[in-house]
Order: sequence, then C-alpha cells, then structure tokens
Amino acid sequence: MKTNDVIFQTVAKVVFFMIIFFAVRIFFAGHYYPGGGFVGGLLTSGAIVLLLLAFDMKTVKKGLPIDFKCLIGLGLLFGAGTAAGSLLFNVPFFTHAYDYFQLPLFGKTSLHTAMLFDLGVYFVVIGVTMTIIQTIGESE
Amino acid sequence: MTVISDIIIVFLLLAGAFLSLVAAFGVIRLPDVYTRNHAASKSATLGVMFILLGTFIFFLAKDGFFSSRLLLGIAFFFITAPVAGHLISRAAYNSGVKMWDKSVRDDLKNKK
Amino acid sequence: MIDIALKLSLIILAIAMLGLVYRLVKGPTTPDRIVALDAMGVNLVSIAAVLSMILNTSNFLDIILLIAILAFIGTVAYAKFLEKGEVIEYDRNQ
Amino acid sequence: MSFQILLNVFLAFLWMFFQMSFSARTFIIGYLLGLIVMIGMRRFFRHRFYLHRVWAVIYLFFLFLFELIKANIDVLKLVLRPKLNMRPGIFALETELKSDWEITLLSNLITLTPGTLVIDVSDDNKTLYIHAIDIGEVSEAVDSIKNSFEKAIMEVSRG
Amino acid sequence: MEILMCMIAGLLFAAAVYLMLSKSLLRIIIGTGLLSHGTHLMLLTMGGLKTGTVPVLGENAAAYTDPIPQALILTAIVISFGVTAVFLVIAYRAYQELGTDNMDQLRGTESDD
Amino acid sequence: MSLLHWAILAPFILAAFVPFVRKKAPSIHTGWFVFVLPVVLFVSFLQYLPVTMNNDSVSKTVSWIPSLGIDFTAYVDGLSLLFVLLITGIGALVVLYSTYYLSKTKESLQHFYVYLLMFMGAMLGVVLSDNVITLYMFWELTSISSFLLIAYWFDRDRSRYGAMKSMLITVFGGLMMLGGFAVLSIMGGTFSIRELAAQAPELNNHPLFLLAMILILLGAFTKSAQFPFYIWLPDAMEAPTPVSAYLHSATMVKAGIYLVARFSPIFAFSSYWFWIVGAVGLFTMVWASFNAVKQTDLKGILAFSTVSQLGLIMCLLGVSSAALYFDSLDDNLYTAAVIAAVFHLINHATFKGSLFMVVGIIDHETGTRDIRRLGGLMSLMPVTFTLSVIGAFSMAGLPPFNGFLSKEMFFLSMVQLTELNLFQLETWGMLLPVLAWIGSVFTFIYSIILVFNVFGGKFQPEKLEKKPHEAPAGMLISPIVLAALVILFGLFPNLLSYSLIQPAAASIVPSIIPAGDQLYVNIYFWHGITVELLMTIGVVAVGIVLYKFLPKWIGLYDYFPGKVTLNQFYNSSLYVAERGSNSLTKAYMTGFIRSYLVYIFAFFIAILGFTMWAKNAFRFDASNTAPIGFYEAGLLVVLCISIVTILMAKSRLTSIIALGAVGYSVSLFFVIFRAPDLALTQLVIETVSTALFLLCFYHLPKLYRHEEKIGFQIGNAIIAAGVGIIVTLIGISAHSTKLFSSINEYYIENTYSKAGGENMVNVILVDFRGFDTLFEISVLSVAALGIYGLIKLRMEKGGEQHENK
Amino acid sequence: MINLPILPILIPLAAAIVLIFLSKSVSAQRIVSVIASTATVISAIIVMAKVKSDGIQTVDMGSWPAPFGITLVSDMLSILLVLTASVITLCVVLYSFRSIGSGRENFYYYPIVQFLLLGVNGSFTTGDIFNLFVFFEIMLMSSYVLIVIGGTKIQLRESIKYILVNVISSAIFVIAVGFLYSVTGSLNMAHISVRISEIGSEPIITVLAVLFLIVFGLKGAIFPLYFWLPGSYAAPPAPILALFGSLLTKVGIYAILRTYTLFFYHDQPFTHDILSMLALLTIVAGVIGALAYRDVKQILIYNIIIAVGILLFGIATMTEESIAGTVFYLIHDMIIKAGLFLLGGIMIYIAGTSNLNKMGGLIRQYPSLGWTFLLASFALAGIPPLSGFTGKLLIVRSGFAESEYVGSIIVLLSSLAVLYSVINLFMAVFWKTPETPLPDVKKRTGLLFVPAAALVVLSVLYGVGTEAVYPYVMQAVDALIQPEIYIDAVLKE
Repeated sequence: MKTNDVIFQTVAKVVFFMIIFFAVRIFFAGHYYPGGGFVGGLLTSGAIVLLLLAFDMKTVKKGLPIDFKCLIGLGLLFGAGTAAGSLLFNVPFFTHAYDYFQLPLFGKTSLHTAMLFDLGVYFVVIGVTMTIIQTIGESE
Repeated sequence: MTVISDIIIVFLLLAGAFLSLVAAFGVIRLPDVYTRNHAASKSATLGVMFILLGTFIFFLAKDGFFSSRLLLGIAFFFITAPVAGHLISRAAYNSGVKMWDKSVRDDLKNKK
Repeated sequence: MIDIALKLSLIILAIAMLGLVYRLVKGPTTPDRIVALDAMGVNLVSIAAVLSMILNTSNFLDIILLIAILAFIGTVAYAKFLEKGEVIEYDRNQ
Repeated sequence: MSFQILLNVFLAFLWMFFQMSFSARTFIIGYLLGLIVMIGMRRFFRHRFYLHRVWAVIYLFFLFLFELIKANIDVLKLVLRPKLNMRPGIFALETELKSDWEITLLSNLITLTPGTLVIDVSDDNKTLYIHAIDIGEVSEAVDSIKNSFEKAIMEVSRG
Repeated sequence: MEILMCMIAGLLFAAAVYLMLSKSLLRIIIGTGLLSHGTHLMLLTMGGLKTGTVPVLGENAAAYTDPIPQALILTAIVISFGVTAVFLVIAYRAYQELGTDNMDQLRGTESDD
Repeated sequence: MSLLHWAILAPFILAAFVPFVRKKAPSIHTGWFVFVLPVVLFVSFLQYLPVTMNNDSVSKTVSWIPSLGIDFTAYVDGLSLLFVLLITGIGALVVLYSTYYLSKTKESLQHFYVYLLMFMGAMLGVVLSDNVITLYMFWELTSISSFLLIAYWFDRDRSRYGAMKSMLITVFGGLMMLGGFAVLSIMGGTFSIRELAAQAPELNNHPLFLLAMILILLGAFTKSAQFPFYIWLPDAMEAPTPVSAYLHSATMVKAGIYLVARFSPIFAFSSYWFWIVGAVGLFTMVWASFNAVKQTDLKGILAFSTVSQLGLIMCLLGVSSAALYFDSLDDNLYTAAVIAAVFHLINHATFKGSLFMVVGIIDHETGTRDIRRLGGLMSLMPVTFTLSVIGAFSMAGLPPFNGFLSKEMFFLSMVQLTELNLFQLETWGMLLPVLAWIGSVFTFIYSIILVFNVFGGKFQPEKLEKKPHEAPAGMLISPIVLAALVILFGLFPNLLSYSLIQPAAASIVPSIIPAGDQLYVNIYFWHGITVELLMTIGVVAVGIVLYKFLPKWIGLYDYFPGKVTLNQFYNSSLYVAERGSNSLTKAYMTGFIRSYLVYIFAFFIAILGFTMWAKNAFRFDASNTAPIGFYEAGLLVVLCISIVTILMAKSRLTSIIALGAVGYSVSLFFVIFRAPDLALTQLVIETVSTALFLLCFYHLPKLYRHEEKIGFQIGNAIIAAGVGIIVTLIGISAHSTKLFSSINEYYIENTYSKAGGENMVNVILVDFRGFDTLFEISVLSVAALGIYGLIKLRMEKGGEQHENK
Repeated sequence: MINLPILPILIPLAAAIVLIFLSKSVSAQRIVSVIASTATVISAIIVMAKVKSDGIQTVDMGSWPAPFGITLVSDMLSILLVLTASVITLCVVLYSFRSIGSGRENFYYYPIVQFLLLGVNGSFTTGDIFNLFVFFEIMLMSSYVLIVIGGTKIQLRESIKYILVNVISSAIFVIAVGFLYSVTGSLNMAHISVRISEIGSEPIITVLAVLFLIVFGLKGAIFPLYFWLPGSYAAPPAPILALFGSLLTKVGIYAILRTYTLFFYHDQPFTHDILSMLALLTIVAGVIGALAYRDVKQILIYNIIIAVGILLFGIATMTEESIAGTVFYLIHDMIIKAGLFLLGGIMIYIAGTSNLNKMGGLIRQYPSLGWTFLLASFALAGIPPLSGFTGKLLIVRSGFAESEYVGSIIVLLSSLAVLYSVINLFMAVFWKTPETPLPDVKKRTGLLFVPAAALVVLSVLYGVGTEAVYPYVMQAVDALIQPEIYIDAVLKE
C-alpha cells in the first residue's frame, strides 16, 4: 500500500549523513580504537539500507549508481593488492609498512598500508551486504 | 568542581534511569499500542538523553575526554525517536490494530 | 557516590528491561512487540553507557551510537515490514 | 541565506590568509570577526540577517526541550496514576506549513510533546493525523500547537 | 565465571541441537544461529575472562585481556554471518521451489531425481 | 630391457597395432598377423631348453620401482619354460584355429585379437616374473583379459554374467594372493620369489606363515577353478571356443597350478600344504567329474572336466610335498607325484585343447552344442570324430594315449601315500586312492558320453540349425596337431622327460635335489601288473557298466537339490549383497536430515563421552576464574529466557526476535568481557542477520510445529542435552588445563612498536593475522555472489538443464 | 623469491577477483580461468621443485615470526596435494566449457571455482590451525554455492542438508580450536606440536584429538559422519561433482593426516585404534552403498567413501610405510575420482539419465569413452600397474606388518567391491542392450572427453611412473613421520 513517508524520508536524509560520517570515523579509527573496516563497512551499508527503507530500490539505484558486485571485486583487489604489494619488495606476503607524516590540516598522521587493506575490507563488506540486500529486495 | 559534577552526574543518571523505568512501566501498563507508544517514544528518549548527558559529563570531568560521539548520540535520538514512534503507530494503524475500546475519536478513518 | 548511583541506575535499567521483555513476550500484537523492542534498543544504549562508566573506559562509546543507529534502522525496518509486508520496495510508485 | 553563510566562511578564510595560520582556531576567530562585521553591515543585505534565524532555532530548541519535559511529566502522571481514566483518540490537524522540512519538524515536535503522537500525514501534506492520549480539549491542543510550534517553525524557515 | 560461561555455551549448543533436530526449516536455521553464538562464547571463555582491561593500548593498564580469541571470534562471526545469509537464501529459494519448509517433505532420497 | 622383457611385452605392442591393421587391411583375416607372434616366441623360447635342461636358469632385471623393491625381473627356469612353451605353442594353434573359426566380416576381430594378445603377454608375464608384484600385475591382467574375452559377445546377458563371475572370483583370489605376497614380503623382506625360496626354512617358522600360505592358495584355487571356486569356469564357456580352448583349459586356469608349483619350495614343508592342496585338489577332481556327467552342453562337460583335471594336478602337487621328507633322491618314490603333475599338465593341455577345438567345430558346423540334439555325426564328420576319440580316450586314461600314462602315475602316487607315516596319513590315507579311483570312473563316463552321444546314436537333423558337414581343413589343422601330440607323447613319453618334465619338476622340489645332482625322470609304458593298472581296468569296467545304465541312475542327481549348489550360492550372495545393501541403505539413508544429524550427534556424544570416561579427562579447576558479577548474572537470565522463548515460540516473528535478543545479549557479554570490537561487530551483524531473517521469511509460511510427537521431542531433547553436556565438560576441562602461557604476550608488546597500532584486536586482524581476514572477506564475497546467482538464476524454468535431470 | 608457497593460493585469488569484474563476458571468463589454472599448476610445480631441492618452504605472513603470525608451510605433502588439486581444477574448468551451461557461467561459476581451489590449496598449505579453519570455510562456502548454483529442486533440497552438516562441523571446529588454544596457548601447528610433546600424553589432548577427528571426519566423510555426502553430492552437475569428489573429502583426510602425525600422536593406542576401527567401518559402509545403487553418480560417490576408509586405515596404521601408502593413495584417488566423475558426467550427458537400468549400449558409438572408463575403473580398483596399486599395496602390507589382519583383508576385499561396482556400471552403461535404442546421431563429446581422459592418462602415468614420484612422496612421508623436520622448518630453531 502507498503511504506518505515525508517525515521519514526527510529524517532519513539527515540521518544518512550522520551515519556515514560515523562509519568513516569508525573505519579510520580502527587501528587505534575499536572499529575498523568491517564495522565501518557495515554501518555504511546500514546507511544505504536506511535510504532503501525510506525510498525504494529504484530511487537509490539512481542516486547511487554503483554495481555492488564490482565493489566486492574492488575491495578484494585492495585487500589482495595491499598484501601482494610485498611481493614487489621481496618481503613475505602481507608485510605491512607504515610511517608518520606531517600533513597539512591533519597534522602528524601515520600512514599505514594496513589502512589500505582495511579499506579493502570496507569495500567488500559494503559490496557484500548491499549485493545481498539488493538481490533479495529485487527477488519479487 | 568534582563534587558539583558528581552531583550533576548522579542526578542525570538517576533521572534517566527513572524515566526509562517509567517508560517501561508505561509500556506494560497502558492499554493499547498507541498509548504505549506514547510512553516509549517520550520517556525512554528523554531518559536515554539524560543518561548520555551524564556519561558525557562523566568522561569530561574524569578524563577531560570530550566525547563528540555522545553528543552526536543525543542529537541522533532527538531526531530519530519521534520518527520511529510515528512509523510504528502508523504501521500499527495500517496493519489494522484496534485502538483501545475507550478511545473516543478516529479522524484517520476518513482520511482523504 | 557515583558508584552507587551507577549500580542503582543499572539495576533500575535492568528492571525496565525486564518489563519490556515482558511486553515483548506478551504481545499481544506485533506492533506492541516492536514498541517494546524499540524501547529495549533505547534502554540498551543506556545500559551500555552506564557500563562504560562502570568499566571506566571510553572504548565502548562507539557502541552507544551504534546501538542507537541500529535500533532506529531496526525499528523502521520492522515497522515497514509490518505495514507493507516487504522491507525494501522496488518501486514505491507502483 | 546561504549567500550570507558563504560570505561569512569566505571572510573566515580571508582571515586565515591574513594570519598565515591554517588551524581551526584561526578559522573560528575569522568567522566570528566576519560575523561582527556582517552584523554591522546587515542593512545592506536584501534578506533578513541569518543570525536571526539562528536565534529562532535556539528558541525552538528550548521550547521543544521544555515541552518534552512537560510531556514526560504528563506521561509519568498518567502511568503512575492507579486508575487509567483517559480518553485517547485520533484527530486531524490542518497545517499551513508546506515544505517537507517544516512538516517533519512539526510532526517531530508534536510527537515529543505531551500526549500527542503523529500517526499519519495526508498525501497532500496538508493534514496531520495525531493520536492524543487524552483528547478532551482538542481545540485547545490544536491552538497550542498552532501558536507555539507552527509559528516558531515559520520563524525559522520563512524568516 | 568461566565455568558458568562453559555451561552457557553448552546450553546454547544444546538448544541449537534441539532446534536443528526439529522439522521446521526456520527453527533449524535459528538453531545454526544459536550454535554460532555458543561457539563464540566458548571461544571467548577459552581466552580467559576479565583478566585485564580492554585490549587497546594507552589505557594505562597493567594487563590486557587476551586479544587473540577476540580476533578469532571476529573472524568467526563474519564467516558465520556469511553462512547464515547463504543458508537463509537457500531456504527461501527452497521454499519457493519446493513449496514446503517441513524437513520431512524435503527428504528425497538419493536415488530419486 | 632384455630380450626376455621384449618377449613379454611383444604381445602388448602388437596388440596396439591390431586395430590399425584391422582397419588398413580388412580383407585379410587379422588372425594371420597375430599368428606370427606366438610362433616366433615359441621358437625363440625353445633356445632356452638347453639351459633349463642343465637345471640352470636365466634371469634379467629391469627396474620399475626399485625403491619399493618392485622390479620387473624375468626369470626362466624349467617350470617357467614349460609354461612359456605351452602358452606360445597352444597360443599359436589357437590363433590359427580362430582364423577359421571367427568370421572376418561379422566379428569385431580387432577386439578379439587385442584381448587375446593381451592375455598372451600377461600369461607370459605371470610365468616369467620373479617378482611377486609383477607376477600379481600380470595375474590380474589375465583375469581382465579373460573377462573381456568371455564378454566378447557382450550383447548376450549370459556372456556378461559369465564375464562378471569369472572376474569377481579370480580377482578375489588375486587380491587374496596379493595379501599373501604382502605377508610373505614382510616375512622375508623381499618381493623376489627366488630370494624368498632361499629363506624357506626360516619362513616356515614364522607366525605369519600359515596366513601367507592360505592367502596365496586362495589365489591359486580361484584361478585354477578348484572347489568351491570352480563355478566361474562353466560360465566362462560363453567365450568363443578358441578362447575356451586357450584360456579356460590350456593356459590361464593353469596359472593357479603354476603358482602352487612355484611356491612349493617355500610352503611344501608344511603339513597344511599337503592336506589343503591335496585334499582340495582331490575333492575337486571327484566332484567335478561327477558333475560333468550330468551336463548336456558339450562345453559344459569340457568345463567340468577341466576343473576335474585341474583338481587332479593340484592334488598331485599337494601330495608331492611328501617327497620333501626324504633326503635321498634315488629311492624317493614320492617324486613320482611331481613328475606326474607336470606330465599331466602337458597332457591335459594337448588333449583338452584338441577336444575344445573339436567341440568348436561341432558347434560351428551344427549350430548347437547340446548333446540331446546331437548324434550320429560319425559318418558326416569322420576326421572330427577321430580327433575326438583320441582326445576323449586320452582324457579317460586309456592306452596308448598320453593320458593313460599320467593317470597311471596319479594312481601310483595315491597308492604310495597310503604307506606313508606322515601327516596322519595312517588314518586318512586310504581315502586318497579310493577317491581318486571314483573320480576316474566318472571321468571315464563323461569321456565316453562326449564321443558316443555326439558321434554315435541317431542323427537328428531336425533338431539342428544347419546341415552338418566336415569342417574346413584349416580349422582342423590345430586339433590334428594336438591329437598327434597326444599320441606322440603317449607312445614316446620320454621325449618330454628330459627336456621339459625333469627341469620343471626340479624347480618345484629343488630342496630334495642335492647340489650337482639331477632329478631323473623316466616314464615307462609298461610297469607290469601293478595296483594302478588294476585300478585302470576297474575304471574301464565299472565305467562302461555305468555308462550303459546311465538313464537308470541319472536321476540320482536330482537328490542334489539345486538350491544349495555353489552357483546358487554365488547368485544369491550377489543378490543378497545388492538387495540387502539396497534395503539396508534405504533403511539408514532415509533422506531425512534429522536422521543424519541424529547419527552424527549420537556419535559425537558416544565417542567423546567414551574418551572422556576412558581417559579420565575431566578436570575441574575453579581457582583461576573470574568472579561472577551481578550484571553477568542478570545477562545470563536474559539469555536463558531468550533461549527458552525460542524453544517455545509458536510464531516465527517471536523466534526471530528472540534470536536477536540472544545475539544482543551475547554482544553485551562482549562488552562486559572487554571486547569492544566484538561487541560492535556482533551488534551490527546481529541486526543485519535479523533483517535477513525477516526478509527471507516473509515468504515462508507460518511457523507451525508440524505436530511433533512428544516422543520425538524427548528424543531430540536427550540428544541435545547430551551434546550440551559434552561440550560443557570438555570446555571446563580445557579451561582447567591451561598448560602453557599464551602467545598473546608478543602481540601486546609489539602492537605499537612494530605494527604501529593501538587497538590490538584490529591490529591482529589486519596485520598479525591479516591473512585470515583476507580470506574471511573472500568468504563473504563468495556468499554474496552465491546469493546473487541463487536468486537470479533459475535454471529449471529456462533451458540449460541437460545435466540436471 | 621468498614468497613462492603463496603463489598457488594467490593466483586463484587474483583470478577470482578479475573474474568478478568479467562477469558479463563468458568467453573472457573462460580464457582467464584457463590461464589462471595453468599458472597455478606451473607455480605449484615450481614450488615443488624448490621444496625438493631446498626442503620445506615456509613464509611467515606479514614477516611476523613463526608462532605469532600465520605461517604458510609448503612441505612436500602439501605441495603434492596442491599440485594435484590444481591440475584437477584445470581439467574441470576445461570440462565445464561445454557442460556447465551459460546460465551458471554468467553467474560467477568460474570465480567461485577459483575460490574453491584457493580454499583447497590454502588448507593444504597453511601451518596455522585457525587459518585452516578459514580456508576450510572458504572452501565450504564455495562448495555451498557450487552445490546450489542453478537452483534446481534437488540441488536446493540437498544443499540444505549439506550446509547444515557443515555448519555443525565448523562450529565444532571453532570450539576445538578454542580448546586447543586454551590448553596449549598457541595456534601455530608446529608450535602446538612442540608444546604437546613437552607434556606428552595428557588426557585432554586425547579428547581434543577425537574432537578434531569428528571435525575433519565430517568433512572427510568417515563412517558415522558420512551420511550427508551421497545425497548432497548427487545434486550438482558433473564438473562440480568432480571437484567435490576429488578435493573436498581429501582435504578432510589431509587434515586428519596432518594433525594426527604432527601433534595427536602421543596416545596412539587409543586414538589410532579408534581411527582404524572407523576406517574399516567406513570401508564397509562405502561398499554397502556402492552395491546398493544402480545409479552412475551414486556408485561413484560411494566409492569416495570406500577410498576415505582406505586412507584412514593407512593413517591409523601409522608406520612409515603405511603413511607412504596413504600419500600415494591420496594423490591417486584425487586424480582418478575426478576423472571418473567427469567420465560419468559424459555418460549421463549422452544417456540423459544416470539410472543404470535406463542406460546401455554406448560402446558402439563411444568406444574411446568406454575403454577410458574401464581403464579408470581398473585404476580405481588398484590393479597394477595403474595408479591405485602402490598405495594400496603399501597400506595393506603395513597393515599386515602391524598385525591388522582383518583390516588389511577388508582393504583388499574392498578393491573387489570397488571393481564389482564399477564394472557393473561399465557393463550396464556400455555393453547392455538399451531398452530404447540410442539415436543414430552421435552427440559431440570431444571437448568433454579430452580433460577427462587427460586425468585418466595422468593417473596411468602416475601408476607406471611410481618410481619417479617415489622420492617426492618419501620426502613428504619423512616430514610426517618425523615431526621435527616440519617443526624445525617452521620455527627455524
């Protein structure tokens, strides 16, 4: 049945950004605080799900034209690529490297290849959850 | 300073907890889903906001830790709680849950 | 003082939780359960906050927001499920 | 309004360049300075100055908070009263508010205030259906909502 | 506490097994969910409980809780989530195709096809 | 690779070319190409005669798997050479015969000759191998080629039945033999027969000796169709007649004889050997000859007669072990048994080969082999008749054919045994000659039947499918050659004595021959009036009488109920095996997942419970545990309530919500037990899972409990409780036996300094054990892709299902 | 290159990732799959050569020293199995081109096959018990998907059982790892071995050994735990079945072999008695099943169980010779099972049914198929010089040497049953006159036949060339019999 979801939709737009920001924070904090790519990814897809709930599949697809299955591939590519990067340096697979850099605006920041790996996890998780949800949603 | 903050924290905590209890009590006691929803969406929300505020002050006072996440949490509740209540009631109504038999009026029945 | 208050509020919250569980189990209608569940989510946030004070660590603060988010999404999803029978519509204008 | 905020931000950056410092602190100082300058120049803007609206928001917020607490006390009373003597019901409320934002805000506020809970919105966004826990004085309730919330919101959005 | 947790894990296992032995597909899947909860709790217990603070550095603590079981559980949680998802979808499709969620009607011996 | 190896491999190599030849030259009978090979081999192996006559041997080795002591050692001594000559000689004749027997247009000759060559090579391999493993390899290959040959006309049910039967029984024997070889090699530490034989005295005292012997004898008995394994041989007669002549009378079935002979040096000291081999052989002989009489199919008669004759040889080989107890060679009467065995082996090959070919001719010319339909062919097929008389009389043991000589020697050995004080012969000894005599009487009878029921009596052309006439000359060549040999060996037995029999016998009983000495074999036609001659006369007399009154007593066979025959046993055991396992399988492979789970969990409970009990593994040590706080207690209550709710729930939504409650309680446990990452993850995952549950189960029907009976539920509950208790007990024990400190110290120390992080769990996940995580997300990816495919791809509605029916 | 052992895992992973992106183009997927599988085979060969010359190769993931990080250990056993698995996968991929159907090809069949290979190779290679779990899971997850992909009724029905059983086994696996961690405080298998040997035989270790036996036994389909297998394996089409039949159960067996030689060897009288008893029961159960059905798939599937029993018996005997036999037989069985299932798939494809009673007479139109199948059948039954023989001989011999007479004879007799079942199958499919005459038009099976026949040829070569394989196998056995070799290589002490 058709309902007027104006309240929900309006709020969802706001909350979406809140969740996304929170997710990104959780993702970046992973190495130092609880969190990480996995939870971050799940939260991000949670945000997308919220949009899906408030609107519908068609609208969201138009707004976010991403093939989530390719996102899975991309994530795996990040993950495996980061790990395989060590092959180039002839150090054991999965050897991470990190250093501290002075960056404008951010200040002293550690850049860590593990972060790239975590990014892979993040993408995969988004891809996986969204693929599942979309597929089931479309199955009607 | 610590004493004052302690008092504030204790107050907020207990008030929050009490409100939550009231909400729960309301949810148990009130007769139909709409009225229960009143209890849940108001008291529980305020209760949790009190407690979060207390926590915020707790960490601020103890560690000097300014937890933006707590503030964010409060804001989040502020925004979402009424929407959740609204959606639940609407869902209940649309799925045909009857109102309490002492209810007196239903304008929604003849919705355009 | 704070310790006592913390424990006390935890107990109160736990009692509130049990009350909600009663409503959850009892029903009688599904929306009643959803109301209870929503309230439980909110309550859970309170409990997590109190617990993080008891454990005296800020590491759980993320969880608080997380629970809030999830509870909201969950409630919304349940409500929508109840109302429309499906959680995600393909095209709502049909 | 957005123009004003942008201008303010621009001023803040300008300040940062002058100061050759790119920290958040400098930005805030720049912003405040810009604000002061803009207050001084406010009559040159075609619209009302945006700080006015900020004030309206703050007002709304406190109104809201106040109502919220009141609502809780009401619920408290209701729940703790040994006998349930209340007359719940759903009534319709015509609103003058138009945009999605406004309606959302209004219904959120209504939901958080004493004894009322928005159940549905009509398809043309003109009528809110509100469940009241004690429907005794509907007209009173409608009036109070119209007077306090709707006005406050209009203050924010239309200003 | 550890002893108690072992018992709880055992209880979860028992409940899971009981559900799995029933005839309704949904109960079976719920059983697998309980099973994974049981394993995770058991794994956590095996690392020892509450022997230190949260395994995040900078908490000025003398001892930390064993982080290894936590990492293992995390992996296990994710994996069991994947399995549950696949299982659910298969159940859903099976119901669509076969028209029942009663395991008795889902028997089908090897020879008939 | 020596010439010997090439000789063994030559048939295989030629076999590879046969299909090619068949294709390229369809107008020439493929048999002619094949014929060359056995002839060449026969001639070339004749060159070894001087060597073996000197009691020397030749051995050449090619390594195959030297690391395991498995080498391809070709070894020629008297015994092998005898067999090689038989194989190639008869082989040549059979191939020659087959060129006339099998039509080059109608039959798929390429298959026939490939199989035949395969067999020939395999048989050469068996008799020339010194290594038991290669011997076994060729042994099985003979079984396989026999299988293929029997099933040559595979359209016929009986062919396939016979093929399977022969295969099963002979492979069974082969496998047992392999076991025996394995045991022998454990005892002797080598796979080489000669090296094993050299250690014979030590092996005799080994505890595994008897096992090895029995296992190896099983191989020999099955191959040589001894009682009770003979049943495959009559059914093997479904093969084309040349095959029957070659494999199933002259060569393959003699592989068992060869094996017994070959292993005599190792085993023959044992009284078990004497009794088992002797008794089985003798009994087989009597039993088979008795059964042969009632057969109506000519090839059936020949099959049983083959069994019987094989029994005879087997018996001789068995009793020959008595000879080993006498040191001096000169007055050792018991070597006669060995010599008789070898001699009869040759004789049997000649007369039985010719008889098979004769039967083949009859079959070919009349279209039937049923003696009830045949008769009076004497005048129509005179040559064939003559040949069959020669063969049959030799078989019956009548002079002047070679069968007479060996039969006499057989009687002689049997009679001599009664005088022996060995192996408890004093009690049972008398049975031997008596049984031997009875067997011979029946042998005589069926031989007579073979000749006179076919060629004598009344000609019944109406029962025949075609008009019989004498066979073409080419077809007669082979039987004539064999018949000639029958007479030749009968008249001049000593042609063979020095060249073949003596070296072969010497290889069987090497231990009684002193170094530098030789076994002397001299076979006389006339011994004077001896016991054995009297026995022969008795055989003839009684035999003729019985033959005359055959219709009077043939009813005797009806007293042997058909149901208890060995064939019935074979059939019904196969039937039982298939049916029984089918119904057994149906009984436990119910298709109910519940049954499988019950088996699994029952096993889980039983074996772990047993282990815990047997090893006394339960430990309880509460000293190192954390105290129980009150929030934990509260949480536990919530958890338990939720679990109970799930168990009791009647609606699916309730169960799903309760499951969610369990999940959230678990995540609160994670909070309490200081695992923030886990708590975060668990919370999110729980929510997503719950959402998935709802998504999927919207489409499912209401949860109803399918009228589960109370007994069903109690059973489930007991199993469930068992599993829970076991898990708990092991958990407590494992926790109470923390024997080592954990490796986690390293992580705690290095998280910041080496991995540049602070959240240990996350650092472990992405760095220390990031490898796990990489594959964990792969698991997720597979799941997602799978779900996508699962929902989108519906094969049964579209095409694409050729394989999924 | 110090990262060699990772290659047989990394290449399939990389291929799978690429294939995910290529889901739209079937032909590109095929090309990439073949290239990747070939590359995997080549890399495995390179690693094997390296292991042969330099001994066990290890890689400490992330440069974290051995007991702390995850260590990949390519000893000879691992790499031999990896090589075999890769070769089989290559053949199956080739076979799939014409048999799997474009539906499945479009829906991620190829990447999932690569994931499966990755899981299998990883399970063979890893030196960390929890990592083993992860690899098991990826293998299982791929198998869940493969078993159900296509979504036919029987697939759906059977996959539920399959998943349920495996979920249980995974759960037990996790808690078993937890218990082991609690007792020994380590996850690295070599390290666990060191620690266990310090305390000798502790009762709880025995209990854990049995627990792990259940876990791996569920995967490997040993006696009371195999019931799920026949039904589940019958569901998917032939190439997938070939992968399952040849790889999945063998991973379970490998895990038993590894754990029972590396660290659960302190209470042999108890554990190995249980093992050998279960082994024999498994054989008997397999034989009963193989005799019971008149269905191509079922007969072959029950033969898997028989082989599992034989392998388990070899492990239970636990002498150098029996372990050598087990390794020989393990590799043989992987190859020949894959070949047989592929051949069986062709037969089913031609006949349109897998019911023996409805088949027949194929030999006239498809002689090479028939003879190849017969050859494979003999290899399966262990007729020398084909591949099954050496392993079986060694197992039987060591069984006799260890006074396991009954067991050895059962193993021997099982060959007979195997032979009977497959020859029966052969006769019914190829020789028997079919009830309905076959159509005159011959179906094109060339592309299907080549990979299947290649496997059979490989098996023959493996049997005849036992001597060439022998030093490799013995190197594998050395590391199994003397855990110190393995431990030293991993912990580098």
